[in-house]
Amino acid sequence: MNPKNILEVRDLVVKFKLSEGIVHAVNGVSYDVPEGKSIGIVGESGCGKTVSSYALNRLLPPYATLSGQILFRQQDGNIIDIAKLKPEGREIRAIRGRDIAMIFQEPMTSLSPVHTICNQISEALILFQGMTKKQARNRTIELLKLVGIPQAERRVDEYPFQFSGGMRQRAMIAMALARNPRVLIADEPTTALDVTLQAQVLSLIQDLQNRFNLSMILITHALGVVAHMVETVNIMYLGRIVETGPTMEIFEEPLHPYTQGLLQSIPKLTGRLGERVSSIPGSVPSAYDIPKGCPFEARCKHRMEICREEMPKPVTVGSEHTVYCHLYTGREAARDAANA
Amino acid sequence: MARKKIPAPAADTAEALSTTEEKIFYASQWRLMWWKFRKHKVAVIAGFVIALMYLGAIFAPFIAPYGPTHRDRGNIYVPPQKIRFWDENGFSLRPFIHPLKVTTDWETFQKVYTEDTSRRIYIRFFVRGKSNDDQYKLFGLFKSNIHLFGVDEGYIHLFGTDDLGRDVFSRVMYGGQISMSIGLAGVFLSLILGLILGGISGYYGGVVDNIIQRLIEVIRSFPQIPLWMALSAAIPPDISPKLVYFGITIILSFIGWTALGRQIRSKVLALKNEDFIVAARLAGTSEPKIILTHLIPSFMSHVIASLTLSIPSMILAETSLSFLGIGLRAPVVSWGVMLQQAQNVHTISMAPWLLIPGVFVIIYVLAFNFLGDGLRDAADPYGN
Amino acid sequence: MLRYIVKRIVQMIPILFMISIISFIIIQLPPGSYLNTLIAQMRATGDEVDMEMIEALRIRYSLDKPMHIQYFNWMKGIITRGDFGFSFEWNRPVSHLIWERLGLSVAVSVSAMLFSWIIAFPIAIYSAVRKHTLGDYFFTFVGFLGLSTPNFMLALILMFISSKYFGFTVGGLFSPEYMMAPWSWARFVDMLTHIWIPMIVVGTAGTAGLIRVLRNNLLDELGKPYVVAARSKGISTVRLVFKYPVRLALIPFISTVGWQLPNMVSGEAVTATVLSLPTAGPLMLAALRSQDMYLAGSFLLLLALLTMIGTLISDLLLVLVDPRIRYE
Amino acid sequence: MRSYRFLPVVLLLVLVISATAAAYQEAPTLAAKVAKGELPPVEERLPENPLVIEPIEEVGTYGGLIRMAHRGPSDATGYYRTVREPLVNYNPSLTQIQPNLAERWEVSEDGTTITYYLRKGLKWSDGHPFTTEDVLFWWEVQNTPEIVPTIPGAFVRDGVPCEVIAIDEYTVAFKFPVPAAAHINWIAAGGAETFLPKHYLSQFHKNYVDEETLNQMAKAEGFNTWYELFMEKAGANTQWRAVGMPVMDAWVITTNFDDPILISERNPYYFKVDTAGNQLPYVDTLHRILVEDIEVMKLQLINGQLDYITRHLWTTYGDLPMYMAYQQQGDYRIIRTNGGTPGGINIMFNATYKADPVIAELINNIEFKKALSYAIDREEINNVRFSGLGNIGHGHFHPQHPGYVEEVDKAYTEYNPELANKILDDLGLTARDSEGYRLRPDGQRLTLIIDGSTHHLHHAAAGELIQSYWKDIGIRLVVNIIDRGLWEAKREANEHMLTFADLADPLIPLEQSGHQITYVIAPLWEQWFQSNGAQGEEPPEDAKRIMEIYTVLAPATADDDVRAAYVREIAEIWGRNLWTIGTVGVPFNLSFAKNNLRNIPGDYVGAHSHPANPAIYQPYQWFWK
Repeated sequence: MNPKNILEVRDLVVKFKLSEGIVHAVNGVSYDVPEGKSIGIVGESGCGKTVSSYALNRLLPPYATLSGQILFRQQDGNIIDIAKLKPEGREIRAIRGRDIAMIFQEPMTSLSPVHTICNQISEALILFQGMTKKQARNRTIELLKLVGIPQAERRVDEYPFQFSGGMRQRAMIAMALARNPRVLIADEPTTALDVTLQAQVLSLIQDLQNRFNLSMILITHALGVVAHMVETVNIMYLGRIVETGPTMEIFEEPLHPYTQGLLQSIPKLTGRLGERVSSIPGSVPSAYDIPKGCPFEARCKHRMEICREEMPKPVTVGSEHTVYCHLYTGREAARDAANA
Repeated sequence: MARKKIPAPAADTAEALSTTEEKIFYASQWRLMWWKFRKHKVAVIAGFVIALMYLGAIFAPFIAPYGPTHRDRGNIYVPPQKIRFWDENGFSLRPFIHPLKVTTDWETFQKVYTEDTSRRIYIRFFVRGKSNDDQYKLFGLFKSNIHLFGVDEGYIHLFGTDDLGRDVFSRVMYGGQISMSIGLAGVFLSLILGLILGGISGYYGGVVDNIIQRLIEVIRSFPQIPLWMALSAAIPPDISPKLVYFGITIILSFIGWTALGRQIRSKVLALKNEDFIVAARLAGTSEPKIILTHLIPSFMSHVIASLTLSIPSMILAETSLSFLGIGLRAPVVSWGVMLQQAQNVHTISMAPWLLIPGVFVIIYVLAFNFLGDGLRDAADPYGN
Repeated sequence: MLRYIVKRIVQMIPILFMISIISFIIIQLPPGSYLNTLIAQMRATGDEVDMEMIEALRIRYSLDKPMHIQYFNWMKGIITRGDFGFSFEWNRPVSHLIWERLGLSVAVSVSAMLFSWIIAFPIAIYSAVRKHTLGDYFFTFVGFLGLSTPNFMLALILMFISSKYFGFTVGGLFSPEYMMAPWSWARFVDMLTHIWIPMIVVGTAGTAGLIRVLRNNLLDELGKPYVVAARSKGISTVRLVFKYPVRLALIPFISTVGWQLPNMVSGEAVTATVLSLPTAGPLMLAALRSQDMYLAGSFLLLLALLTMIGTLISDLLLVLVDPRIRYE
Repeated sequence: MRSYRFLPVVLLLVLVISATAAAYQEAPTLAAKVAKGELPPVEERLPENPLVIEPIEEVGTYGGLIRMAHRGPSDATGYYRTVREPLVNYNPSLTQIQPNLAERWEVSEDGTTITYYLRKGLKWSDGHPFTTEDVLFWWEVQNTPEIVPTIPGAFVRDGVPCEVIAIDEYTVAFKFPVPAAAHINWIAAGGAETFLPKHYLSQFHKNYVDEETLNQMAKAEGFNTWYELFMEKAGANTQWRAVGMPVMDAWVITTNFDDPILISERNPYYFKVDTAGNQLPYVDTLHRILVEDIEVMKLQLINGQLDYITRHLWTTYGDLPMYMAYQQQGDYRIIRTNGGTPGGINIMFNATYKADPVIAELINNIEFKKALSYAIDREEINNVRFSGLGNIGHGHFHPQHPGYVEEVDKAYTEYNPELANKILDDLGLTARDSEGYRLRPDGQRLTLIIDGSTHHLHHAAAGELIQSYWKDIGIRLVVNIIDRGLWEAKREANEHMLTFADLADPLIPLEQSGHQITYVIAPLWEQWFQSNGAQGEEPPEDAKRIMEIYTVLAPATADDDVRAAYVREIAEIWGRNLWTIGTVGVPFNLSFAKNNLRNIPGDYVGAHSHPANPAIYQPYQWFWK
């Protein structure tokens, strides 16, 4: 394991066994999370990005099977393979919340509607940090202040439904941070929020990440969101990573046709009036039967014979930038072709 | 998270769906239901059991060796007879029974039936009935006296005989016809009442809604049994058993619709402001048409599931009514009536096989509950 | 909160009136009157039926007056004097007859309810958490079995078995030596040894429904994001299930508890008749049958009232359990 | 029972040794009270001339408890029929009228006046003397319309009530306007008169206390009027037994009829002794346990929880195999006692049916009814419903009755469907429909409707059998089983076509009022009789004659031979008209007693169909052995 990484995912495969068939949600995904840095996972709904992140905390339902490695460097330096732990065992529960915390995409439903904010945030503190009720409550108020909730002393005893959407997401963040985790997984933290709130919440997360030196995995379907927040981006499509690289490089030189499509679908302020925002034709095919060739083949503008038959091998362009596409197979000067 | 396992179309980036995909998408409401349902093995088995029972009821006169009123004169309280393939004389492919020897023990006033193991009476298939009592009209059309099985000599009583010497097996078969259709008929009527009143209540709201809701409240806060008693007293006493039967179903549905009515009301309330309904309304579609073509189909699967679950309570209610002496009455043959006649210490202690109709009630109710459970799970294909 | 309760109670009054009218009509709906029952009874026991006496009784019981006047007098008595009328068959003021029996009815119903809860809760939680396992199917099956067996049949069979194989005394809620005794600890304990048959019979009928409602609510809740969120905090499954989903799953359940009461009482009536329990059910059935109208009417009225109180209580509980309602 | 069994014997021995001088002995519980001075000695409690009871098996021992079952206040008759103490009484075999409260009696030459001579020194259960004052008070209550709406029919002749005259403290005469010698038979068999303690009840009666004061007393106890209070205190609706009211019975009730157990304790002033001079009763206490459901009673019986039971189970003949099978477990013996259902399953035709003229004509046609009778397989009914115990016949009267006529009873009762078919063909009912049912002259299917009640379980079963018998002769029978009250209402309204009879029907003993007979077979005749011809429909001569015998001729005579002749005449008239078709009846009741409960007469089957059972078997001399 690379000493600068806190988390390394190798060949992660997640399948769901359903009576209708086996759903191949994640098909051999590998990525690194460097200590104190943030990475992004970007893809459309259903591409497996959320599943792969749930796998890190073993939060998948019982009918999911998991293989590959999830190597995690613990506080004491020991490396543990999360993929090998019992799904509801003591070890993984100890990691959850303390080491790896999560922020969920729907603040409306991710908080219990019948318990107060105080109750929900302080629960883990009382249970695992050995705090008294009073201490936990003070800490909760502190956390709420930290995430920018006004009048925290009063609002701490309110119920989630008394909070606005943005405030709820802030409360979720406070809950995730309660035990000073080392890794923070933010699963589409802003999808459910108004556009105006999105920026606030994102900058809060970034601010906190910097302040506490968190390692972060930001999961989103919007490439624009990650632009300023993460150092590395992994583009996922149909359970696979199709392109990975430093954020700036990806934005400047997207290689994979899918990445290109994603980038073009971001509305630009600089664009001409009347210019249509382009979209990728077609939709994500069924995850029941995985094509043996390139997963994007069906929707790709540049599809070739070989795309259907063979899975493309990784092509590394530059030190960190890798793409999985037959367009670049064996070609050094791939970028010219892609930009054509 | 449940949503992840079946990828839905990515509406945010892909707007254009090909026509075939579209078909799959729309067909899938029922197809997904079927898939989900199939997964529920117990429900599938239950479905089979129910189908089998209804098949049995439809062909009851054929399956039953004797008519429901046919008496094996004098042979009262014969215990169930065992069908054998084997006795001391060896194996026989054709099943047989041993004839019964009857003696009356005048010490105890009890008839004692002993098997004469030295003789065999073979079971024959597709035999002619013993008497005119066994004649029937299949589907009310085809007159026949052919029965699935029977014996040439004497009688065969798979479930024994009752206090008058009637074959319990045959009566259970015939009784099923009435008992199992009362559930269906009652539920159907409840459905109509529930749809109309619940629909109106939810769709129009306001005063109408208030009145209907109060009505439901009054009906529901009233203990059921007196309601049954009063309503069944309202059935004129001299009418034919068929009409009494009809009356009973009306009574059961009169009380049974309230739960459904509430459910439909809340569904309609939730749906009536959905885009597609508003759109239809803006397009000038008439209100009854909106209700019929848009509203009802959109929650039909839920309604069917909850209906399935209410059929059992209908049949249980029928047995309770019969027990109280206010439901169907002898000489009508239904499971409830048969159980009512078996409701005494004498039966339990001396002739427990007369409780067999109760076993059928249990199986029927059990099967419907499992089926309903499966259907309800299936009605919500995106559910867990 | 207080205003809410007051408002609810005020709303109950017109419904109660409606129910009282319906009760009265219902009792009078069958042709004939109590006197026919009396005649039939006297004839069956070989007593003489003197038609003049019957006529005189008709006048004494005001059965010769039109129905609305009978109703009016009855209501007047209840409202002004708390007098529920007179039972023809028992020849006593109704209020002398009903209270102890209603109390025992409530005791049987409540214990049946508790019984079904005690059975249903663990099963429902187990079934929801261990969905589609053998255990789930087994317990669901057992639950449904209770639902599927007609109450009267189960009651008779249990009674027979308990007497034949265990030698328990049959009939009633007390052993003979405690039947007439004043309430005491020993009598209470004696009642407990008798109440179990009706408790099981009435309770099992409701258990399956309870299991199903609870299990489904629980399944709905278990799939919700807040459960995953809670798991992500490292909380153990047992604690998690009890703290979050069970609490939420209870909400729709509590809202139906009020409705369960009349069904329990109905179920109890049939069972109690079979078991010959000194509860309200058999008395009410007999009164309805013999058209002993003030007795029957009072029972119907009181049971309806009980139901409404049950609904009120369940609504209040709901407010306690679900803060969303409290703050509306 | 074990705990009670030996103690009394020991105590008795002690008593016998200590008081050998005394002529009479008493129960140890009472002796203890005497010793404490709470009770006067037994000699003072007994009348001058106590009634000496011949033991049925042997002189018994004191103590114990008899557990019976009942169904609450509506079943008060059952208690009355266990403890009643009339002026005179039948012996257990119903062959002889014996003294009871009255030492002797006289019937005047013309049969209009019956004079009873009461035992001197009789005392109420509180020790107050019982005299003709109390008889007069009872009569006064009978004549208080607020309490007793009409004077019981047995004391009325030709619409005129009898006079009750106290000749002296111990002599009372009943003076009727017409000869009424048979009144004494009525009293002995089970008549419903219970004398009332004037010294206790007069404080609640308006003739003795100001009505205002009484009404206030009533209000204080939750009643509206003084007479409601009186009725409560006198137990007017529970056969004149109420807590606190002194009685002449062997036991005194200490709890109410609607309590879980009706408990009665021994009456220390009871006026009977056994041949050894022991004051009766032997048994200390009676329990009547409130049981709502007959099936529970059966279960309690076979479970050994009841010591004696007859009422409610007495005609459950079909359950006999069960009773036999559980005799060991329940430790009881089965006794046949008087009564039963000689009428059994009996079909009554409404002679004044009006709704359908065609049917009305048919069911008044003797030949038609004969055909219906021939079509019934009575042997099968006997086997399946009565465990083969029954008697085949029309069951007009008890087979042991001196007036029983076998030819009439058995006429047209053999099973002969061919003959039945032939009769119907001869009547012209030859046309049949596709299902083989005969058609009426107007072309409709010939359908008869028979009513029965849910209360009488045998109605439905018998209905099904008869339905199938009549189907064989092409007649459709609809069996309409309805609630008992409704059933009665239909009969009252003359709406029934055919109906099943109650248990004791169709014909009741001469001792009872004849009005009930026509009431069921022809409500319009009954109206005619009741209104003296003003309403209803004039009955045929035969019906008038029956009514005359019941209401005028039979009550006038106590001569057994004459009465037997009347019975014969009634049976013949009845048989001639076939107003009812009988099938099978059982001429005795089933009674059950614990094996060690002794002195119960065994298997007494007499002629009288409805004596007070078990009072006639003298429960006061039953004892635990």
